[in-house]
Amino acid sequence: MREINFLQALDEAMIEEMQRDERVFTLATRRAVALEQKFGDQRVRITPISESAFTGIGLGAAGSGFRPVIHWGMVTFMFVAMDQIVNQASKIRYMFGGQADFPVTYRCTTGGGSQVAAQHSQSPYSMFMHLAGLKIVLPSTPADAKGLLKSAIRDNNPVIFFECSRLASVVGPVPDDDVTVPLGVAEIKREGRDVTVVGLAYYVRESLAVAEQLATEGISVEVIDPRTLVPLDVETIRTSVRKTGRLVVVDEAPATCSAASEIIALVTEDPDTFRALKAPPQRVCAAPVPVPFSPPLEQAALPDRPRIVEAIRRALDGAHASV
Amino acid sequence: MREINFLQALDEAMIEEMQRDERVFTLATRRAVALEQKFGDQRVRITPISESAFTGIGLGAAGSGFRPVIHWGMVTFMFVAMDQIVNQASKIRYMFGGQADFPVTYRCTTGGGSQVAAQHSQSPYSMFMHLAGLKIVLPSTPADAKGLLKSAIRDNNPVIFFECSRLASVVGPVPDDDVTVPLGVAEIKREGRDVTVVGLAYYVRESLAVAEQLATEGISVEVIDPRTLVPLDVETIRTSVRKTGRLVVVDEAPATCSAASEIIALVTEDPDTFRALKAPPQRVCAAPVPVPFSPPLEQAALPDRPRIVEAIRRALDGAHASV
Amino acid sequence: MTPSKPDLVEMLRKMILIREFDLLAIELRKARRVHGALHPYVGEEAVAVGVCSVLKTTDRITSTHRGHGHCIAKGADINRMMAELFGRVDGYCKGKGGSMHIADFSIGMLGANGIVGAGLPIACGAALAAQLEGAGGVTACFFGDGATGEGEFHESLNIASVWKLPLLFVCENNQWGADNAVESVRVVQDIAAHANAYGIPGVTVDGNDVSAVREASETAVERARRGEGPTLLHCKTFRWLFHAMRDVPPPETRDPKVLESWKSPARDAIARHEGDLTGRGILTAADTQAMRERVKRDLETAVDFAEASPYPDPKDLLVDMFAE
Amino acid sequence: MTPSKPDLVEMLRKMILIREFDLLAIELRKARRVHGALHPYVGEEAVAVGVCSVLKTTDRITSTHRGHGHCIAKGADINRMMAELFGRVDGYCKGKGGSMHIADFSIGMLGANGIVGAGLPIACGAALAAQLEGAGGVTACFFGDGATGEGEFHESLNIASVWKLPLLFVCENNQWGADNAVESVRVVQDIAAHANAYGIPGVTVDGNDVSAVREASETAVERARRGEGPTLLHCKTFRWLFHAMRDVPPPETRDPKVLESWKSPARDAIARHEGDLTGRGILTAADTQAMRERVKRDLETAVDFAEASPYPDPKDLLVDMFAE
Ligand SMILES: Cc1ncc(C[n+]2csc(CCOP(=O)(O)OP(=O)(O)O)c2C)c(N)n1
Ligand SMILES: Cc1ncc(C[n+]2csc(CCOP(=O)(O)OP(=O)(O)O)c2C)c(N)n1
Ligand SMILES: [Mg+2]
Ligand SMILES: [Mg+2]
Repeated sequence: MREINFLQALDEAMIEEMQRDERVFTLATRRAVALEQKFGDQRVRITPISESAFTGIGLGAAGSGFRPVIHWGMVTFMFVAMDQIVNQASKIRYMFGGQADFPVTYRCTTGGGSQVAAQHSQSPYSMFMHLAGLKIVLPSTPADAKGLLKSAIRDNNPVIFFECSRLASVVGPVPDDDVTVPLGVAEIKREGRDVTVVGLAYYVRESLAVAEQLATEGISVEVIDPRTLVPLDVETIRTSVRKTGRLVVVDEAPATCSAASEIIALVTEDPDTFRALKAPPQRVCAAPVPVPFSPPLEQAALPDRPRIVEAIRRALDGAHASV
Repeated sequence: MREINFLQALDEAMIEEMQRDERVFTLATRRAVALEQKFGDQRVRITPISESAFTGIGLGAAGSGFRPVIHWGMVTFMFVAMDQIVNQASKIRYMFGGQADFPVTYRCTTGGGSQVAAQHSQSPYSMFMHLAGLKIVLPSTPADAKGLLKSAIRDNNPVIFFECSRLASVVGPVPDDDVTVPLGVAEIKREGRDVTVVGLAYYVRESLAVAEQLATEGISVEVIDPRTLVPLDVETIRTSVRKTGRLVVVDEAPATCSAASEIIALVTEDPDTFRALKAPPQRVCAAPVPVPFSPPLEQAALPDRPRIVEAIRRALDGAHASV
Repeated sequence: MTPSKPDLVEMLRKMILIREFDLLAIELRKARRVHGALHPYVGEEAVAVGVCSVLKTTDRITSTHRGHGHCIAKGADINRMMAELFGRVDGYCKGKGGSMHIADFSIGMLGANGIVGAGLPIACGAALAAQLEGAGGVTACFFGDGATGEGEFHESLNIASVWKLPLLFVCENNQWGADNAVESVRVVQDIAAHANAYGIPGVTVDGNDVSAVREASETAVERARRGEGPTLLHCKTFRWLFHAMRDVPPPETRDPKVLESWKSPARDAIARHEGDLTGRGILTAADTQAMRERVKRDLETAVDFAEASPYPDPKDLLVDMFAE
Repeated sequence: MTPSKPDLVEMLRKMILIREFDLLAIELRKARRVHGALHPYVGEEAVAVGVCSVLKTTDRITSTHRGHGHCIAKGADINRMMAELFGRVDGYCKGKGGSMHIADFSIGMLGANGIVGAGLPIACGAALAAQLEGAGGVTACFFGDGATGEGEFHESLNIASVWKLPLLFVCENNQWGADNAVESVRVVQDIAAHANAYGIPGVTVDGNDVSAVREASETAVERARRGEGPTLLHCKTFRWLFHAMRDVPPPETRDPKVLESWKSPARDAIARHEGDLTGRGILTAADTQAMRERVKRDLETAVDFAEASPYPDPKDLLVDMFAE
């Protein structure tokens, strides 16, 4: 299969979906030159720097028969538009009794690792997961990025599509025909017996690298990528933990009230999975600080392979301890 | 001790702190007549309906030597000001290297139960807990409300002070001298042996009522009120769970990525507490929907005593099951 | 274009219906028969009716927390509105929304909104949809004087002007934002003055003169349908009653003289339009009497309809969350 | 009040220092010696310098993502600025902030800000503090033409006008917001036009004429100190270089003719002020030559200072989170 990078895969999805359905249009403060040349400046619009307005515009146009794709730029910038997501997008269908659908996709980049400091290095998915009413996508490969963006655009609900910055230039095989990846289906990226590692976005790759490394020691790591956080394919995760008895969740958001917290809660509150747990579940997350600018500090703030390895070893020791 | 209600306790705290320190002033869209008569319209200001502006104003004034108390009204309304909290308040001290302090208190009401539907019935504390850099208060009694608001105003950091609407008229004993309640210290509101119930705000009272009821069956319930969510007094909770072996968390926010998820993660990831767990931890939270308007639906959406009882019984059965 | 007699009569009927609907809702709320918070539109009827009288069913509007008048003016069914206030399954939102969230997408009423200012961006989106459809549709968004303090007011005016969206910004200046007089939250009282900085028309009209509102709206709508962009319409009116009530109406704290003058027949929008129609011989006193009785009967029917409708079944709690 | 000769000379030095600082920062970034994103202020120096030349150290400012010029104009120490770009412990933020978050509260520089528009409310808060202090302090907030699309622009203007805050709203109209020409995001190009709707003065000045900026700022600052409220100052200037760079500067896509004309000595703010001072005999060519060499030496010292400073110790990661 041909290989392209994460951004190219997303661009292909945009082009194909705009070709497929003329009700799809896109708004952003940043020019998408290729797309604009293909579809014109009516369907590929530059907006003033007015996130509240163009986030609400997505909702109003979606409620009026269109399928807008709104690009916020960095997730950072969407917080000036938060009301339109918290009080409108996540509630509008339910509080109106389901009388209308709102097929709008909100895209944005997330994550640290490139020395752009506190405001521009955020991964706040869990703040949106907490709001019942939004679908939330977080791909880790070019193929998933393309297939999931297509599904997001075709979905009849507000979807937030998170794009991890450190994955932008990552290359991988992507089918060139029209392949969608369904929302709500996790993927076991590597099978294993001893410990279940749930990684998110960039940390799926890092977890796979760690799994490879630990295999040489005879430690068998199963790596799961949820791919979408809402709906969350909890059964795949629980099944894996019932098999391995051990869980490590790796993400670059701070741990408190994070997707990692939720995954641990979902695993431990299920009686069968709880009984299968041989060790305390582990979170490998960002330090509880705004991401600092200086390289050594930023590195210390974010998860890395050594810390994933440590957590896995803790989970394995925990096994003995908990006998 | 004299008894006053939750709102009166908060008003007393405001008056005493404004008397104590003339750098304290307050902004709101809603008139606080008594306060305004006492301190004048310079220190008790009505603002236009511009939450982004007056939330940022609190920060700018705090960084310039004052101690603003900003009242958002309902937490609902603050989401139009979310950028000033996410990208400014929670990060400003750390990203500037600690060169200035920002002693600002943001007050708002939370919670459902009064048929004001999706937008006006929210309890999104966990969205703020996830942001490293804010202190978060959630009192359940008039005495705690007064003592914690005083501590919040005297604290040199941004504090979000959540006031559960259903507690507004609740009456309780409040010391009339200057008593503060420290941030970060949970209170065991009732001692018990068999199960630990962590309740938040209104559900501390409901959990206590359930504990009373189950005592007649010989079930001994320990009820803990964290009182502040950041800092969270996790040791008091873990110690209790190590004693009872069972945990139930009760809150009216939806479960996903909630304070309840976090408490479960903090309890289960601690090796000693994990080993002491006799049953899967339980969450009693709101249904994953925007709070509906119609009374029977709203009632079905929010936690209630029967559901707390069920969860406790599940935890107790779990004990046998997990032998 | 001067409105036809039937149009003029229908405008009067709708204004009366709006007023009676809200007065009845207040009584029902006091009696605890309906639930939640109520924001009566009494005194401001000419704004919603004047604007909507020049809109087609396919045109769209966004509303506010004070939305009953906008619903009725746009043609909503009072039976289903009433059923919503009662929290019943036959309500517009199946009882999930209540007074602050009534919507009827089938007639282009995109919803009341509990967030001040939040309807403006949504209206821009509906107007963008109309622009992309290219069928000459327009959108009107209603918002209060207090909402002019919100950033979304400015952002929406700017984007709408840049994209020449077919949009009417209708500011209902009822002199108060909750407890705050408009003079206390802005310096310049002519809200239309904002329009200049966006290069769009800004028009101030007597919001208690339904014909003046209609005329100004017609000009703005025609402009929008021609693709020439949005207009800011500033309608000066007055809120007769309290801002909001829960179990009991709050006490009136405003100057009684001012209230009186606004309620006087000389200023009351309904009295003025009624006087106009009877004066011009379009209606007799008997006609308007009959009209009022008809409205009362329709409202009784609405209450019966609502009470005959069951409460939602708690087991449907999770229904309507996500579309297929 | 006409500025003293030393003031005029200092204004030239600061403009040169700002330009050389940013040109050097770009070279250091290309060489990967400094980190993160850079937003050069080259071409816009007269705005920051003209405004800050009438501010006291105790007056306060808020800045933007393009903040180096504001820091230097307000009197920040280039050693500590440079150390921050290098991510070292002696930087203004101990390396935690970087280019987009430099602040020096000791001189009233309340911080650069990565969020377009976010500085305006914070500036209103600083101005409110000054008003409550009653010592005649003022605040200036800098923001770009693109920031006028944000709601906080409007909310801040409104509140500042209602409360008569001692505040200067300084719009740096450099014609571009990232890749977007200002004409593409607003209809009315005279940004000062917004002032009318708030009942405050709106002034447009040549942002490349440091004396004109200083004069307009002085009028606005005196007005603010007298308690008469805010002014909207619209400064027309131009961004000579790219919007932002990471590892490599992005290609220039704008019309080269336009760039040339803005960079010509006739329009370049530095060349104009320098010509003015030499023309008036206040400085000789030799003086300005010496001044430039001095600036270069100071910048070399700053780089040495930065490189001599250690990186933060990872074990201090959690330090500075909460105040006692
Ligand atoms: C963002 C936001 N802030 C505050 C509120 C609380 N609130 C509800 S209505 C209202 C007053 C609105 O005044 P105006 O816009 O003039 O509308 P009116 O009530 O006069 O019709 C306020 C402050 C809200 N609903 N939303
Ligand atoms: C709220 C927000 N939206 C978008 C961005 C991304 N962004 C950074 S700078 C910029 C352009 C700002 O233009 P202008 O205000 O004119 O300032 P200039 O860069 O020209 O100095 C944009 C869109 C941001 N930082 N914050
Ligand atoms: Mg009003
Ligand atoms: Mg610009």
